Amino acid sequence: MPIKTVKEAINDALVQSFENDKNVILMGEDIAGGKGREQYRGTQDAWGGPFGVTQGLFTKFGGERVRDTTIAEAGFFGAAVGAAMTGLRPIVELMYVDFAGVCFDQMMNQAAKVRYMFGGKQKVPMVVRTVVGAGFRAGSEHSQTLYSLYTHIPGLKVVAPYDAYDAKGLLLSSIQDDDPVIFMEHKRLYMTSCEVPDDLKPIPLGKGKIRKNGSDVTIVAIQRMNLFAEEAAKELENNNISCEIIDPRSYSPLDEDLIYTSVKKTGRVIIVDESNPKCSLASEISSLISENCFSDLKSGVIKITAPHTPVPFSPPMEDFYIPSSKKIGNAAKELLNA
Amino acid sequence: MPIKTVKEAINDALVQSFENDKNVILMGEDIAGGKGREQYRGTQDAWGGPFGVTQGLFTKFGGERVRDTTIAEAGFFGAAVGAAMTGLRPIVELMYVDFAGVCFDQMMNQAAKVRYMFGGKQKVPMVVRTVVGAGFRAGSEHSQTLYSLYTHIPGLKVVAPYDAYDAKGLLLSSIQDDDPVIFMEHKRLYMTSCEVPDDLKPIPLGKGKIRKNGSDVTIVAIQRMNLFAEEAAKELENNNISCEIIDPRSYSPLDEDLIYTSVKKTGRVIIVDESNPKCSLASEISSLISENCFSDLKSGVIKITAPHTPVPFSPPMEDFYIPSSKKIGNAAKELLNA
Amino acid sequence: MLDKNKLDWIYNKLFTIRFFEERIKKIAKEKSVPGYLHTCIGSEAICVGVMAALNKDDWISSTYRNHGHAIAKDCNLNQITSEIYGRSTGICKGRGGSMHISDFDRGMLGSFGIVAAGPPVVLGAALQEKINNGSKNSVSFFGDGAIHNGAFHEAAGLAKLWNIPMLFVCENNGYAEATATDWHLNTKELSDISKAYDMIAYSGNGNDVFEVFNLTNKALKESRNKQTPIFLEFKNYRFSGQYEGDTQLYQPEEEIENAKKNDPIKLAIDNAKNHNLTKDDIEKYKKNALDTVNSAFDFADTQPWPKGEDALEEVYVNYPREVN
Amino acid sequence: MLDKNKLDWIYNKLFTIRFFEERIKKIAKEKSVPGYLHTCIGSEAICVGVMAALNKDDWISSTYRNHGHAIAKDCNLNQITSEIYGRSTGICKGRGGSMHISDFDRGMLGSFGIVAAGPPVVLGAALQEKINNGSKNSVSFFGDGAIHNGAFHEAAGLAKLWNIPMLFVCENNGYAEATATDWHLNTKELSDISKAYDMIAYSGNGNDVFEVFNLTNKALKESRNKQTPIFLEFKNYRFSGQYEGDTQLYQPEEEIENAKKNDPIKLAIDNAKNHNLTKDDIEKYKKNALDTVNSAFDFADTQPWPKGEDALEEVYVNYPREVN
Ligand SMILES: Cc1ncc(C[n+]2csc(CCOP(=O)(O)OP(=O)(O)O)c2C)c(N)n1
Ligand SMILES: Cc1ncc(C[n+]2csc(CCOP(=O)(O)OP(=O)(O)O)c2C)c(N)n1
Ligand SMILES: [Mg+2]
Ligand SMILES: [Mg+2]
Repeated sequence: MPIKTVKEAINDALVQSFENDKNVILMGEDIAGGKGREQYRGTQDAWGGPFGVTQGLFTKFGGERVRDTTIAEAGFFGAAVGAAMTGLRPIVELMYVDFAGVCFDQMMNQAAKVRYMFGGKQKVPMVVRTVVGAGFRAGSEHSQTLYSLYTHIPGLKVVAPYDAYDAKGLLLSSIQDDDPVIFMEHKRLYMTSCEVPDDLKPIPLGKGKIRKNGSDVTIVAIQRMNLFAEEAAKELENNNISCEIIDPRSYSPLDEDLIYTSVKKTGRVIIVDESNPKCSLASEISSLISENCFSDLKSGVIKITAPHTPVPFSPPMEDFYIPSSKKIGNAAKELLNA
Repeated sequence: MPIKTVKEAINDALVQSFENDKNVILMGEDIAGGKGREQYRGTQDAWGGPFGVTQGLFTKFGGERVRDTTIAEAGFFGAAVGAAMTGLRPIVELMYVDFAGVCFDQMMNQAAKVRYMFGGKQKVPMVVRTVVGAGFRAGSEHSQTLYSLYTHIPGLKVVAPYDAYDAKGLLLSSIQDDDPVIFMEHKRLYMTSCEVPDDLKPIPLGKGKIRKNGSDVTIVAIQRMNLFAEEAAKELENNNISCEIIDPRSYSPLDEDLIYTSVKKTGRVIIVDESNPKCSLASEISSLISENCFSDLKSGVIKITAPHTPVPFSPPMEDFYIPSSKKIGNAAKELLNA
Repeated sequence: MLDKNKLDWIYNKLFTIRFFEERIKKIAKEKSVPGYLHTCIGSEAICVGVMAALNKDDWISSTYRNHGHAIAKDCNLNQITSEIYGRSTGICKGRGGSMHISDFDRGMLGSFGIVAAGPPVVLGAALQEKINNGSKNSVSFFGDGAIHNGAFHEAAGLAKLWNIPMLFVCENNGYAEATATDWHLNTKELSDISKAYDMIAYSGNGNDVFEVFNLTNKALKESRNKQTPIFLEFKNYRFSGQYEGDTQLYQPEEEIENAKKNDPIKLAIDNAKNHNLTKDDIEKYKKNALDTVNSAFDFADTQPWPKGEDALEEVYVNYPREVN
Repeated sequence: MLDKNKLDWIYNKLFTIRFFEERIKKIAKEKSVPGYLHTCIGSEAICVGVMAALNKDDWISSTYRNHGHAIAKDCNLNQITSEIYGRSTGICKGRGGSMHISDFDRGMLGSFGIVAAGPPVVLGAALQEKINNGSKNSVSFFGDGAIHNGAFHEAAGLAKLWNIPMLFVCENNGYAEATATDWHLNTKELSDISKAYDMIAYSGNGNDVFEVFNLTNKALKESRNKQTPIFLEFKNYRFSGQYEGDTQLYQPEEEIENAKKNDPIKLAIDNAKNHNLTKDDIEKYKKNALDTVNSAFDFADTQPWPKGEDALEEVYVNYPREVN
């Protein structure tokens, strides 16, 4: 089976979606790149976004469907809402999720609400592809995750794949979905790879995945945190602690049953989220477990998150900011001594 | 002692702050009103915002300090950040918190982060006054609470008073505070009243309040939900259930100790939040209790929130949407039978 | 000369909107409907004139001040009224209310409560038409106050850059809430705002339904021929307050009196003879409109309330209900 | 004729910025610094020319492309370099990095990573000066790409409406990332954007430090006298890529070659004789600048890393640390 990076897997899913449905279009800043210099050899597809994820699409599908924009996110996010209502399946790229604030109204009040508040006649089949995450030494305004801002809003769906397999399968689904989906890609995962079948079927939104079976403690890991959860789990085997790792993959809707089943088994839970702690996904999942699995719990649900600070630039501080396998391991050990 | 409505108490706090500190200014849409028609008798202070809360300030303090704006929230919120850094104490009015999305970047990436990411030399002593809440038949785009959007962001403080006493005391503090504060006023509370001493001292941010002592169950109530908590508590007395009601008043920072002390005593918790459930304040507080008070808990922490839907317009649906004293009462009864 | 059907339609709509809003204002005073009401007395000619130039299935966006647009876009008046009353047979099933009256089946993309939320959405619809070689026109309605908002500017810039045929229709009614337009404008003419985008712009008398109609027609053709957006400003006067309950003290009496001379309904009646319409015709239109309005309110009055749990419907497409 | 001190300052700064950026580019190639780097080769004359017209404590905002602004605003070069290296003695204590180099004590309100975040913030500083009858000037730097963003428009509109003296300084360097300005502009001239606000606007050659200086001086005076904002466009060329690592394939070689003829450093050297500066003077400036740059990098190299927990400092004013 072919090995693909997350970046390639996403590009594949885009190409496949463009081929299967002529209503799929893509808008964003320099998602092609080289605009105004197309005449210059080889530059009509010069960028593919800052990470090159969309490279090649312009050449394959042309400028009607692969549209470079100006730095006007409120403009083209709103346009995606209107285009989606009237028949297209627009994908818009929010270059970094840190820019969410310049076009949050379009998602919160239009994309998410038009169907509901106008009586159910419209649908808004659009996807926001955006890049999240720390660990790139990109500073306070290019490193946030902000999962919970979107998850809080009814009418939006929120998806965040960990590996290339899920990235492709979930993106295919997101583009086919009839509701607005926020699809979050972690910049530190782009170059990670795994086997991805060419004929991979869309993976339904709202279904989590057990990444590792175990019996002593459930680790619910948000996106990149699966990496550290796996590291910790391996290490904890030496202590005879068996971890079950759950990757919810989608946060709205959330696969609550998968989590509850695991908690029933282990009675101990650690949730790992790279986000700031307050009102985070970690908070949300913890509160659900507390309300729905209390009698199964042997101890309180532990949240491991970033601190309540912006993302610092300097490597030692940023490394401190990001949850680590060590923190997970220590928490698990403490839970099992308790 | 004089009886004041929340609306009057806020106006008092504003007047007092304007008098005590000439650096305090106010910006917003029609916070004075009548601009361009000042020559017309009696209209120079025609509105005071849509709820009349700031009425009179323009007449008292003049147009340099009480500035009507255009519908350009990103513009004047950014201006507040710059004015705050350079010596003023601007208050900006976000007419309804539902408009948060058009100026979220200014709060999330500038107001909240400049101090941290530029090395700690700046401070941003600004206050955002905004109106939240359902129950006004104001529909999906004028009824949200959105507490958790701001609470999630490090660098911001979030305050939401319930009664007139707290409204005045907390607003005085917020204006004196050297950090950016989101001050949330509930539209359904404006006309409620209580005793407010004229010489009320600023109430420190981050200190919650026990609204009622009790021993069986702790109800943590967010802003207007204190009303329903009190109603439920009264009703529950008939069932010999004694409720302790805690109003955190400030959500960032949060008075965790006050909550934990109560949970230690009662072992049972209901959190009532008018917001949508996912990644809400209710989730946050529940997760903190789970992590910090597990051994004190007799059952899982219950969240009573709005459903995961936009706010509907029609009275029966909106009433269904808003948590009720009945839901609180039922939950408490269930907890105590368990 | 306009054909008789068109004239009938135009006059019927003008009176229907005016009578509807007058009735709503009365009801608002009696406080017998829930929520906010933003009526549009003084805007009838803009609503009707623009819509007269559009096809039934063309795309528009409106705002919280949408009754006139919805009526002119041929939305069902019974359903509109039922919505304002919060009943389950409302045009948005009672979930929207007065601020969000909208019917997608009539080409209404939405009535947005957020100022300047509409222009980007209409840009998207127009983009879709362009990509699919569609034939529907796309028109965004917004107020004079909205031109200061970033979302308007971003939509205008992209529309020009992408050569998207669409109309930005600005209703300059003299006020944004309690703020007079002559105070909030930075330029001599409101339409100068379009110079930032080198966008074609026209201004017209928003009180004259025929001028509005002709200018819109012309702009639609030019926009399509040149594949470019066009900015239209229609000047009129907001006789209504910002919302029902607004004291309107800031609107000088002389100003209102002056504006009354150009009341769009009055002008349309004055103009009737130019279109070979008699006094009788006008009386017929009025009676017709009043009947329609009356029966809409009678209808709404008898309609059932939604159930509380109906609030859970249609948040998403592919699962019917959110449980809580 | 400019006095010698000013001339010394201008030439020293020009060379310092150029040499600093060249050194950074080299280091970036060796991948020995963390994170993103946006260098400003080609912008030196704008940075230095504008700042030469400002007082030390005047307010400015910059962007992620801030090295030149920071150097010209007399920020400490050792601390700048240390920041880029992520060290604890950095100008932002290592918390900012290259994109956020900024020193409030030198009047830098901030280097913002969000396009067009700066103009509203500078508007606020200028408003404060106006309210307090202060004397500091307020200048916002941004790129050609930023003029499409709503935040710019909202700031421009409010500045005009409120009669706020400030400068909107747009560096038109031909590109917004990989997108050429001649593609993304809707108007013939970039400065036409200011027509939406009836704002005074001037364009100048951004490669000629003296033209930049004179135009800025003139604009500052006029802005203050008329109590109005002014839009300044300076045209130059972005020799650097969007960021270090950018292939720049979309920048045609002929275009780069052509632009080199107007390289701001070359132009400044050519102009030297008009200011009675000799070849020796130039060599002295160069040496001076190179020494300053070298010692800054030497300094940074030896600086201590912050501790991980230092990340917890200074989120808020009134409590020092957030616990987690
Ligand atoms: C982003 C945003 N800011 C503020 C408001 C509050 N608001 C509602 S209507 C209005 C005035 C709009 O004036 P105009 O655009 O002239 O439209 P008109 O009401 O005159 O039709 C304002 C400020 C809003 N709805 N959205
Ligand atoms: C709101 C926002 N959208 C997108 C970006 C990504 N971005 C960073 S720089 C840039 C181009 C800016 O071009 P220009 O304004 O011309 O400045 P220059 O880099 O040429 O100095 C873009 C799109 C951003 N930082 N902020
Ligand atoms: Mg208006
Ligand atoms: Mg540029």
